[in-house]
Formats: sequence, C-alpha cells, structure tokens
Amino acid sequence: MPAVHDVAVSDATQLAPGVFLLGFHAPALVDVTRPGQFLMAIPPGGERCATALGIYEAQSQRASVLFFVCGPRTRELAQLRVGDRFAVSAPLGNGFTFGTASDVAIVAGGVGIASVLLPAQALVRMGKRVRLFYGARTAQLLVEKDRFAQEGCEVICATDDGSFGHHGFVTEVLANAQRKPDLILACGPSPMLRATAAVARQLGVPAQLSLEETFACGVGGCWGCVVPLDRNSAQAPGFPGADAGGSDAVHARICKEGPVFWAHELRW
Amino acid sequence: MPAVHDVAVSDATQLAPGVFLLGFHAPALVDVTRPGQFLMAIPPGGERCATALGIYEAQSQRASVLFFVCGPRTRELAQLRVGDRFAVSAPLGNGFTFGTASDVAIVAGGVGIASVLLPAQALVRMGKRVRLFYGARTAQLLVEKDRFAQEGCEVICATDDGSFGHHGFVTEVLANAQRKPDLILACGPSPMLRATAAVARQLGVPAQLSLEETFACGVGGCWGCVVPLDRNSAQAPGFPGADAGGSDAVHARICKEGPVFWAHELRW
Amino acid sequence: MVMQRRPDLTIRIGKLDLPYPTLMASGCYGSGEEFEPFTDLAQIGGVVLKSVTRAPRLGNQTPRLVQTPAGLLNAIGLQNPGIDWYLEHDVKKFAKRPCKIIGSVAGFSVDDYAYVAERLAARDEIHALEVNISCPNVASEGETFACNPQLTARVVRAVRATTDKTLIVKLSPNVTDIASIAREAQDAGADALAVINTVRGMAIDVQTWKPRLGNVTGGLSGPAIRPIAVLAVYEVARAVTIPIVGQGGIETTTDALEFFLAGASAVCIGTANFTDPRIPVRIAQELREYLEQRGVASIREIVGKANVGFASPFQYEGDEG
Amino acid sequence: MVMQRRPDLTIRIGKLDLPYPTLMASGCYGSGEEFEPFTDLAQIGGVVLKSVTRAPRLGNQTPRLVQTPAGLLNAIGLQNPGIDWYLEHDVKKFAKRPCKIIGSVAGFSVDDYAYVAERLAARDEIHALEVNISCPNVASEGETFACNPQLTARVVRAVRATTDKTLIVKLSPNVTDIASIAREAQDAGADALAVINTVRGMAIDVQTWKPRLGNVTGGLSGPAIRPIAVLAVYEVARAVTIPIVGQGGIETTTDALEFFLAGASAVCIGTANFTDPRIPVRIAQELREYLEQRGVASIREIVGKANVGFASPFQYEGDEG
Ligand SMILES: Cc1cc2nc3c(=O)[nH]c(=O)nc-3n(C[C@H](O)[C@H](O)[C@H](O)COP(=O)(O)OP(=O)(O)OC[C@H]3O[C@@H](n4cnc5c(N)ncnc54)[C@H](O)[C@@H]3O)c2cc1C
Ligand SMILES: Cc1cc2nc3c(=O)[nH]c(=O)nc-3n(C[C@H](O)[C@H](O)[C@H](O)COP(=O)(O)OP(=O)(O)OC[C@H]3O[C@@H](n4cnc5c(N)ncnc54)[C@H](O)[C@@H]3O)c2cc1C
Ligand SMILES: Cc1cc2nc3c(=O)[nH]c(=O)nc-3n(C[C@H](O)[C@H](O)[C@H](O)COP(=O)(O)O)c2cc1C
Ligand SMILES: Cc1cc2nc3c(=O)[nH]c(=O)nc-3n(C[C@H](O)[C@H](O)[C@H](O)COP(=O)(O)O)c2cc1C
Ligand code: FES
Ligand code: FES
Repeated sequence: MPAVHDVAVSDATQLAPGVFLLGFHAPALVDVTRPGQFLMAIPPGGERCATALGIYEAQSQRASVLFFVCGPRTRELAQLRVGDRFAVSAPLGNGFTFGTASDVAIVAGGVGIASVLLPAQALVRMGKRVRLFYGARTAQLLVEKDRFAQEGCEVICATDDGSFGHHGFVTEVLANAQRKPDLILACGPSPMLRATAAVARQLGVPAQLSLEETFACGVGGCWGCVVPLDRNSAQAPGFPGADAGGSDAVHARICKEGPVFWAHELRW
Repeated sequence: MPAVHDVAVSDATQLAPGVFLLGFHAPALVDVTRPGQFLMAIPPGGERCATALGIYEAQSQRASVLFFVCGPRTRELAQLRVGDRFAVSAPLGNGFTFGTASDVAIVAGGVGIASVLLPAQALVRMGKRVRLFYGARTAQLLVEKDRFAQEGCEVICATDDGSFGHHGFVTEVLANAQRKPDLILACGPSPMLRATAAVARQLGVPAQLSLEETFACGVGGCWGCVVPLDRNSAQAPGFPGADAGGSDAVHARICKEGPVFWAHELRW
Repeated sequence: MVMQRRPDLTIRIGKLDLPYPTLMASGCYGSGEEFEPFTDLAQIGGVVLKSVTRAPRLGNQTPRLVQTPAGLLNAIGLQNPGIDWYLEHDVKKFAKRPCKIIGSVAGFSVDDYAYVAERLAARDEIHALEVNISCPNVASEGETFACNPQLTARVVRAVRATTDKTLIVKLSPNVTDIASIAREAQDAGADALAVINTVRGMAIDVQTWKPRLGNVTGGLSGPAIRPIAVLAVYEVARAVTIPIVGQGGIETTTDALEFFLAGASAVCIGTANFTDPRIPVRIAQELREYLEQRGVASIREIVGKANVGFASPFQYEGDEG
Repeated sequence: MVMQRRPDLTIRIGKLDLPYPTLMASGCYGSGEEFEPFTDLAQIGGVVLKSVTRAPRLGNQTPRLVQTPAGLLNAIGLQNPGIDWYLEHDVKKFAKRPCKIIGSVAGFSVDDYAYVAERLAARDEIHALEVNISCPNVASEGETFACNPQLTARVVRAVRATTDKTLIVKLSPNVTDIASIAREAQDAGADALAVINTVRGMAIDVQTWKPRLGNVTGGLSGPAIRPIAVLAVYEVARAVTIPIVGQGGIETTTDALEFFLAGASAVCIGTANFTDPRIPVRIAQELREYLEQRGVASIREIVGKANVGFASPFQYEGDEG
C-alpha cells in the first residue's frame, strides 16, 4: 500500500560526476517494495513537482535512489546530507513480472541502472541465471557495475566511446549473445528501449520495458504521462476515451498502468 | 571600487534558531569595505534577485554576513557549507560617517546588528566611547552581544519579552540614558528607526539611520528602493523628477544614495 | 485573544455547502481516488473532476508536461472517455468519496456544453458543475469561449438552463479584461466563478530545436502564476457579487490566504498536489490556526479584507515599470 | 564539425547594428553606468534606458518591489526627471558608453509620446527609440495603449512621424491576442517589436492584510514569465515580418536560445541582472560556443528555427488541460 514516507538520509555518495546514491532509513517502505517500482521524491524547497525516481535498493530497513543531476530538482536532492529529512510517496507503479523464465537478460542504459537492481537480486535469489547488459556514454558512468557482479549477475558492458567493454550500443551485444535468454527486462533512454524491443522481436523473446516520461502526479491523476498501448493489453485502461483515434492504440498512463509494459504491446 | 567577488565559505555557524553567521575568504573585499556598507549575495540557484546583506566582519582576509532566515533566499544561503563557493557584489552603498563625535550610541534591533560591528570596531579603534543599545524579541536572539563587549563597547540590552535586560524597547533605554551621546548610529526594523529618530530629536543629537527596503539591483539601476528625503540634503539626487510632487521631499535610492541617511533629513 | 469554539472553515458556494474551503483542481486530482493513499479526503472540501466532453478524446501527443521555473506547463488535450462511458462506468464510483464531487464540463460548441452539463448534472453523485470555457469554439474559427464576452454568456446561459445545481464558471486569464468576462458570466446565471485557469505558454528544446510539448503550446500553472491569479481574483471580486473560487499557484497557507484576502470565498489546489499530496490537508489545518490566533470566528470574515481597490483612478497606472 | 571563423553574433534591428544580440531591459539597467563595475559594457549589444515622460514623475509609493516564486513584481511608477532635465543633464553622459543606447519613451497621451520621442530622437547620443506603450491613456479612461489595437496604431504613427531612427515598439502580454496588436504596430511603421513587457500581478501581505506593493498592482518579470514570453514571441513571429526583441525571464543561455528559436532576432535581459550582473556577458560568450559546436555561422541562422506553427488548426486547442 503506497503512502507518504517521512525519511532521514542515512548515506549520500557521489558515484561519478553528477551521479549520486542517496540512502535513507525507511523500514515501512522496504517491506512493501516490489522490483521495478518507483517513488516520487517531494522537493524540500517546494515550488516544483515531485521527482520520479526508481527504487534502487530496499533492504534491512534502508532504501535508496540513484540519480543523475540534470536539472533543478535532482540538483536539490544531490545537496541532501546525512541526517537531512525529506519525504517520498512510494512505492508506486507496477513492477516487473518474472513468470517461469530461467535465463533473464537485463538491459540497462544510463540511469536505467537505478531500476534494475531489485529485479536482479530477486531473480538471483530465485536461482535464475541473470545477465546484465549495461551501456553508458563512457566507462566512468558505468556506475555500480561491480555491485551487480557481486550480486551474482554476469555483467556485460558497452560504452559509446569504447572506454570500457564493447564499443557501441549494448543492444548490439545482446543481439549477438551466444545464449538466447527466455526473458528480457530493460530500463533506460527510449532509443535504447526501442532498440531492445527490436532485438527481442528478432530473437522471439518476450521483453518488459520500464518506460520514462515527464511525470507530474505520478499516481494516475493528471494523464500527463501516457504511452500508446494495444487496446487488448491486460494493462490497457478499459475505456473508449483512449482509442477515440479509431486506431487499435489506447493511451495508458506510464505511472499508473506502468511503468513496466510488454514491448510487443506498445504502439509507440 | 565595488566588484563581483567569487568567494569560498570559510565557516558557517548557526548563532540561534534561524540566525546564521557565514564567513568567507575575500581579501580583495576586506581591503576596501567601509563601516555600514552592504553586499548583494548572488543566489547559487538563480531564479531570484541577489540578497542585500550588511557586511558584518571584514578582517584578515575574511568577511562575513549575519542573517536571519525569513524566506527562500536566506534559506538557500543558510544551506551553504564550508568550502562551497558563491559570489557577492560588494562593497555597496555609503557607510556611516563619524565626524568629530567622541561619545557614540549605536542602536541595533534584530538583524540590524549585522551592520554595526564594523562601525563599532572603527570607533573603538579611534578611541571613541561606544555604547551599543541592542534590542531583540527575546534573549536568545541577542546574538553576538558578548562579541561587542569584547570589542570594547558598553552593551545595553532590551527584549520585548523581558527575558534579558530592559523589558521593552531599546529606544526607551536610550531616551533615559544618564549620559547623552553626541552621535547616534542606528540599524534595524523601521519602527525602531523611527523611534530612534524621535529620541534623537528630543535629545538634540544627530542620528544616522541605516535603512532597509526591498532591493532588486542594489546598485541604483532600478529605482525600486527609494525613500523620501529633504531635497536640500547633500545626499538628494539633484534632479526635479524626484520632487514632481511639489513637496520638499525627493525620492532617493536607499541602495545608492544610502543606505545610511541623517534622520533629520528623512521625509518618511 | 484566544477563542472558545474552533474557527469555522465551512463555506457555501451557491447551493453547495463545503466543510472546508479547499477544492482540488480539475485535471490535477483524478477523481480523488488516486490520492486517497496519501491524504484524507474527508479533510478537503471537494474534488473538481477532470473535464469531460461529449465525445471521447485521445488527448495530445506526448510530451504533455514540461517543468518551468516554479511552474508546470501542461497540454493534456482533455483526454477523457466521453460523457456516455463516463456516466455508465465512472460516476457511480464517486458516491464513495467522503467529500463533495464537482463535475467539470468542456466542449467545442454551445450545444456540447449544454448536452454534457444536462446529463452530468442529472446524476446525484455530482454535487455541482464547473464549466471549463477555456476551449476553442469550432463555429468561430476556434476562438476560445472564455476570451469572448458574448461566447461566454451564450455558454453560461445554455448550461444554466439545464440545471439548478450550483454552476461554477471557470475564467481564463488569457484576456485583456477579465472583469468584463466575469460580469457577463454572472449576468448569464453563474452561481460562482473559478479564477483562474492556466496561463498560455510554451517551452522550446534547445537541443532538438522543437517545441517541448507535443501540442506546441500549453497551460502554465503553479507558483509562477500566483501573482497573476491573485490580481485576477482581486479585479473580479470588484466586478461581481457572486462567490469566487481562487486558484493559481497555491502551495502554502500563506498563498491561500492571499486569495481569500483578495476576495475568494474558497480556494482550489492543483499543481501543489504534484509537489506534495499532503498540502491541502495541511492548509486546512493551518487556516484554522491562523484564524484562531487572530480571534477570527470564520474564514468568511476575511474574504476580500485586503481588497482596497487601486492606487490610481486608472487601474493600470503605475504598474508599467 | 568545427568552424574556421568564430560564429557571428552581430544583428541588425531596423537601422541599428548591434555587435551582440543582447540588450539590457528598460528600467532594469539604469543607463549602464550603474553596472559598469560588475561587467564589461563593451560585450553587450546595448542598453535600453529607463522610460522617460514629458513631465517629471515622483513615481509610486514604496514598497515598489516584491519577490515572488521565480519572479519579481515591480511598480516603480516611471519615476524620472522629465524630458527637459533629462536632455539637459543625463543624455550627454551616454556618449561615453561603449555600447548602443536606446531611448525609451512613455506617455499618457498620443501627444506626449510624439513630443518626447521627437526631442529624444534628435540627440546623437540616442541610437534608437523604444516605445513603452504599456501606459494608461488619460483620454480614454486610462485604457492601456498596448491593450487596444487602434490606440497602439495611433501612438506608433505619431512617433514614427517624428524620427527616422530605428523604432522598437514594446508590446504588453496583458491582451487577448498579442498577434493582432503586433500587426497594427508593424503597419503603423514600427521597425521592430519588443516582446514582452511585464505581466500584471499583485501580492498581498497576510500579516497586515494589505497589498504588498504601494501601488497595489505591479508588473511580473523574471523566469516565472518565460513560458508566457516565449509563446508571445512565437505567435508574434508568425504575424509580422519585422524583427523581434525577445524578453521575459531570460537568465541562462538556454533561455536566450528558446527566444531566438521561437523567432526573436535579439534578446533583452532585465531581471537577471538583479540575480547576477555577469549573466549578459556570459550569455553572449556561451551563445558563440553553442553556435560553434553546431557549426552554425551566425546567430541569424537560428532565428525562428523552432517555429513550426501549431499542432491544431485551432491555435488554442489542446492547451486547455
Ligand atoms: C518512472 C521513472 C523513473 C525514473 N527513475 C530515475 C532514476 O532512478 N534516476 C534518475 O536519475 N532519473 C530517473 N528518472 C528521470 C527523472 O525523473 C528526471 O530526470 C527528472 O525530471 C529530473 O528532474 P530535474 O528537475 O532535475 O530536471 P528537469 O528540470 O526535469 O530537466 C530534465 C531535463 O530537461 C532538460 N531541459 C530543461 N530545459 C530545457 C530546454 N530549454 N531545452 C532542452 N532541454 C531542457 C534538462 O537539461 C534536463 O535534461 C525517472 C523517471 C521516471 C518517469
Ligand atoms: C541594505 C540592506 C541590508 C540588509 N542586511 C541584512 C543583514 O545583514 N541580515 C539580514 O538577515 N537581512 C538583511 N537585510 C534584509 C534582507 O535583505 C531580506 O530579509 C531579504 O529579503 C531576505 O530574502 P528572502 O528571500 O530570504 O526573504 P523574502 O522572500 O524576501 O521574504 C522577506 C519577507 O517577506 C515575507 N513574506 C513573503 N511572502 C509574504 C506574504 N504573502 N505575506 C506577508 N509576508 C510575506 C517573508 O515572511 C519574509 O519576512 C538587509 C536589507 C537591506 C536593504
Ligand atoms: C524594476 C523594473 C523596472 C522596469 N521599468 C520599465 C520601464 O521603465 N519601461 C519599460 O518599457 N519596461 C520596464 N520594465 C520591464 C522590463 O524592461 C522587461 O521588459 C521585463 O522586466 C521582462 O524582462 P525580464 O524578465 O528579463 O526582466 C521594468 C522591469 C523591472 C523589473
Ligand atoms: C495537468 C493539468 C491538467 C489540467 N486539466 C484541467 C481540465 O481538464 N479542466 C480545467 O478546467 N482545468 C484544468 N487544469 C487547470 C487546473 O484546474 C487549475 O485551474 C490550474 O492548474 C491553476 O491552479 P494550480 O496552479 O493550483 O494548478 C489542469 C491543470 C494541470 C496542471
Ligand atoms: S504523471 Fe500524472 S497520470 Fe502519470
Ligand atoms: S535596488 Fe535598484 S535602485 Fe535600489
């Protein structure tokens, strides 16, 4: 059951230039968080919408967020120090579903890494085989890659500038991987997600994509964050307003019906 | 010569709830600051006008500001930590003038204390007798009173709630003081300044008041901070626009012609 | 001076009795359900529902939202299921809410408005109607109803004829003289006025050289527009005698008080719910404390108390820099 | 792709050649002198002087300024010494400035404007004129010139008749349709348009129950109004062929680029100088870097590049929430 949690910062670390890991004490949140869910971080200074951030860690009473500073709100969050208090609305959205998959490929690009640690841990715990295909602009921004290895994932990296791992897109590595996974989970910038969807189609492997869009409410109240979705999708909001266009696409709310959707059901 | 100074925070202290002392390394500024001048603190986050703050200390390469948190800009400044960089336009305005006075009464109310340490130090250095009449809402807010004693001032306090010193207004203490000063310098909320002006008139003692008004530019460029002044004042801007009203008052800019004015020349 | 009884926050808008003078803004609060996990709906006055139209609408292309300094640009495009599906599936759920429910009507012809208003008002779950006239009139090359006094009057008269329930007409700030539009709405039968809807604006992406909103233009809301909204309420309050629901950038109790003092009988909170869903309940509580500290018995006593008119006989003189 | 020659920032507004496309806004920069200790005036395009009127003006009561979220409310009331004293004592000093000097004319009758404009334009120290028409017309119950197409046209024609120097007409955003006013100004002989002046607003002190500005109402400026200003430039650029000087909340190079891409040939910086006087020179330098990185030879090449029109044939459709 989501709620507003008043939390205190337990640790604040700069992982790379402009990349921060913010831990906070939040027992009640940890207990109810499912892999792939997100939170809305309430801005201490007000005057702006809360910031949607994936829940990176949720363990032994501590949750954390991992974020890139790209504007005023993330800049404000980056200034929080140990002991500072702030509030989050969480957990929100529907997470990933694993079904009976036994060999899972997780594709993460840039900040997308922030939403895939919890599913990786869960899958490893369930004894599944987990490979992380991790792409970033440059080596320095491949934050937390060792962490995923420690958690029991096989980590395959790619960088746009070739400074570490494959020189190019991580989706290229996925496409040419020796072993074909039976499930793909992906989170990252939308070009990467579209590429992942294409690869999944080629391989004939089902893929779940965690989408991003500018949010306002984060709880389904403003219809600001929609994505065109197959009207027959189990996640499609069951009403005609969404397909007035006559197409087979309906507008689903990423924050409410998502943020995770089946790649083959998206009509974007 | 005023300029924009890029400075680094050398020390940040909370003196009382909501009251902060922020020191910074600024050799160039220290050398040119005169008692009673102010600075404009450039907001690190932008989006707001710079904040006018009196220059509290200016000694051995270190300057400081002493401020009360009363809105977003002072809240932002209160978050600066040692090592953080910010910028100030300074020094600005015309300070106090001491003339041949030998027994000076300094009247400070609330944040007004921030603008009177430099004149107090200068007067003591010149061998003058200096009394500080210091008023605040309550004892806790009589920040830095011991500092003024250490600097060689006789410190007489008053609080609205009687929690320390005289129970009531500090101007009452001034009016009933045994020894009559030959110069009064005052800084604080305008009710206190008006009362000081009245007392000075009764006593027949000249008084210089450091005025406050909402500033935008702080450098004389926007005409937002005016006060009605006797057209014959040496500080009056010498043009007719300012007395179109036909009265003997002209509108002078507190930031440029002031912030210090002779009480008897004000037409407020 | 401290009071015996707690200050009274109840307020009456037309025939609508509100336990708190705080409404949640149309399009910002879903139907209330979405925010129930984060707040107590029993401690807000009511929810203004997302505007509904005659036909279903898919809404605009994304992005539909852009953050701006102390503001939010939105161009949702009135995505909604249309009145038929809405009445059949959604409205019955509203009975469960522990607060007042105010329907919001939008349209692209006078006829649309009357049709949707009549069917919506006929439902017991709907306690009052708000008319969102910030829509283009197809019949007059898309001129916005709210930007033309005659169009405003025609819509309001048509809607008024369909129901006795409280009718709140929502005005647009995107006009030269909002007071004249307000008078037309009052004369045409409005029970109250909502002041203001969003201010038109846009943002451009300097990387891609494209407008940042899928719809190019959008409506600006949030603290950035508060000074514009407070003045609009102040001017409208001098022009009409019916109650005003003030809105535009209310985020704190101080903000809400600015609107009451300017002449609003109730306030509406939209974008602030995206900042922190606890804000509306906090404001209601702090309003009571504020009145208590000043020994004011009712919120109604402070309405318009700062509305002293204008400094110059020429309302616009002196604010040109 | 990196360039041989540095990108060209020069721009021509009517007959006025600017070394940089950055002007300092009227009323925000004194006559330049006040900011000389903090910046290099040789690296800005020019200064638009504080508006001057026929008779001296004492200006408004204080407070004249109020901080608002990401914005500033001002009600100075055009304090100025009047044209006679101005010409005699002030203007000669302007010759010393290492940048262009643009006079700003204000008035309360068509006659005022023509009288002040003629005398000001006659001086060599004044390189161009801006006409601030956001003033009340005494002859028509204080209606604001800028809010009425006919009044706008009459003022512009009268001023145009007095000088061949570049005439920039400054439009108000406080209108239903700024594009129609822009067309009138162009047809009446304006060489360029300044878009926008401040947005009307007010703030109320909840402690004293009084308006926070001595003048009650004021003009809102700063980042808060940027989305409103960008849209105004975007709409005006589609309505006229003369150059536009974009302004309203420009604080960073990204902000300035939004205006150029919307259709402005130059930008004007006001309130940002109160935030940090180094901003205008920084923007000029960063604009050059931005063009350099993209291999664009001149700032003129990006003017209007994001102006793709509107999503709907009905310009206002889709931004009503
Ligand atoms: C479900 C979900 C989960 C997310 N999880 C994470 C996460 O775990 N970690 C994370 O880092 N992020 C995450 N995000 C993204 C994050 O919410 C956004 O980055 C957020 O908007 C940052 O807010 P901001 O105020 O700092 O930047 P904003 O002010 O929102 O600015 C965002 C971008 O807009 C750009 N911009 C601003 N003005 C202009 C202009 N004029 N022209 C062009 N571009 C401009 C900025 O440069 C910046 O890149 C998530 C988003 C969603 C929807
Ligand atoms: C020459 C000069 C020197 C100064 N020196 C100092 C100094 O040394 N130390 C110091 O602490 N200050 C000093 N000040 C005062 C300081 O500049 C102001 O307090 C400054 O405005 C603080 O900015 P802020 O953004 O924090 O608060 P602001 O946002 O400017 O708010 C200031 C006040 O407005 C009130 N307010 C805001 N909204 C409302 C509303 N709706 N209704 C009623 N009230 C409202 C706030 O509560 C607050 O009390 C000086 C001022 C001048 C002119
Ligand atoms: C304090 C102040 C005084 C102003 N005075 C004038 C004026 O005299 N004439 C005028 O045309 N505009 C005046 N303006 C408007 C500015 O020139 C500018 O158009 C407006 O502030 C928007 O730009 P900005 O957001 O960059 O400040 C004034 C603005 C401010 C803030
Ligand atoms: C995302 C969003 C959607 C909106 N949708 C509607 C709508 O459907 N109908 C309407 O009348 N107003 C709509 N509005 C305007 C709000 O109801 C409110 O009047 C406006 O946002 C100003 O208040 P605020 O600043 O508190 O948000 C919408 C506003 C936002 C931010
Ligand atoms: S962000 Fe409001 S509905 Fe998704
Ligand atoms: S603050 Fe601008 S003139 Fe004083």
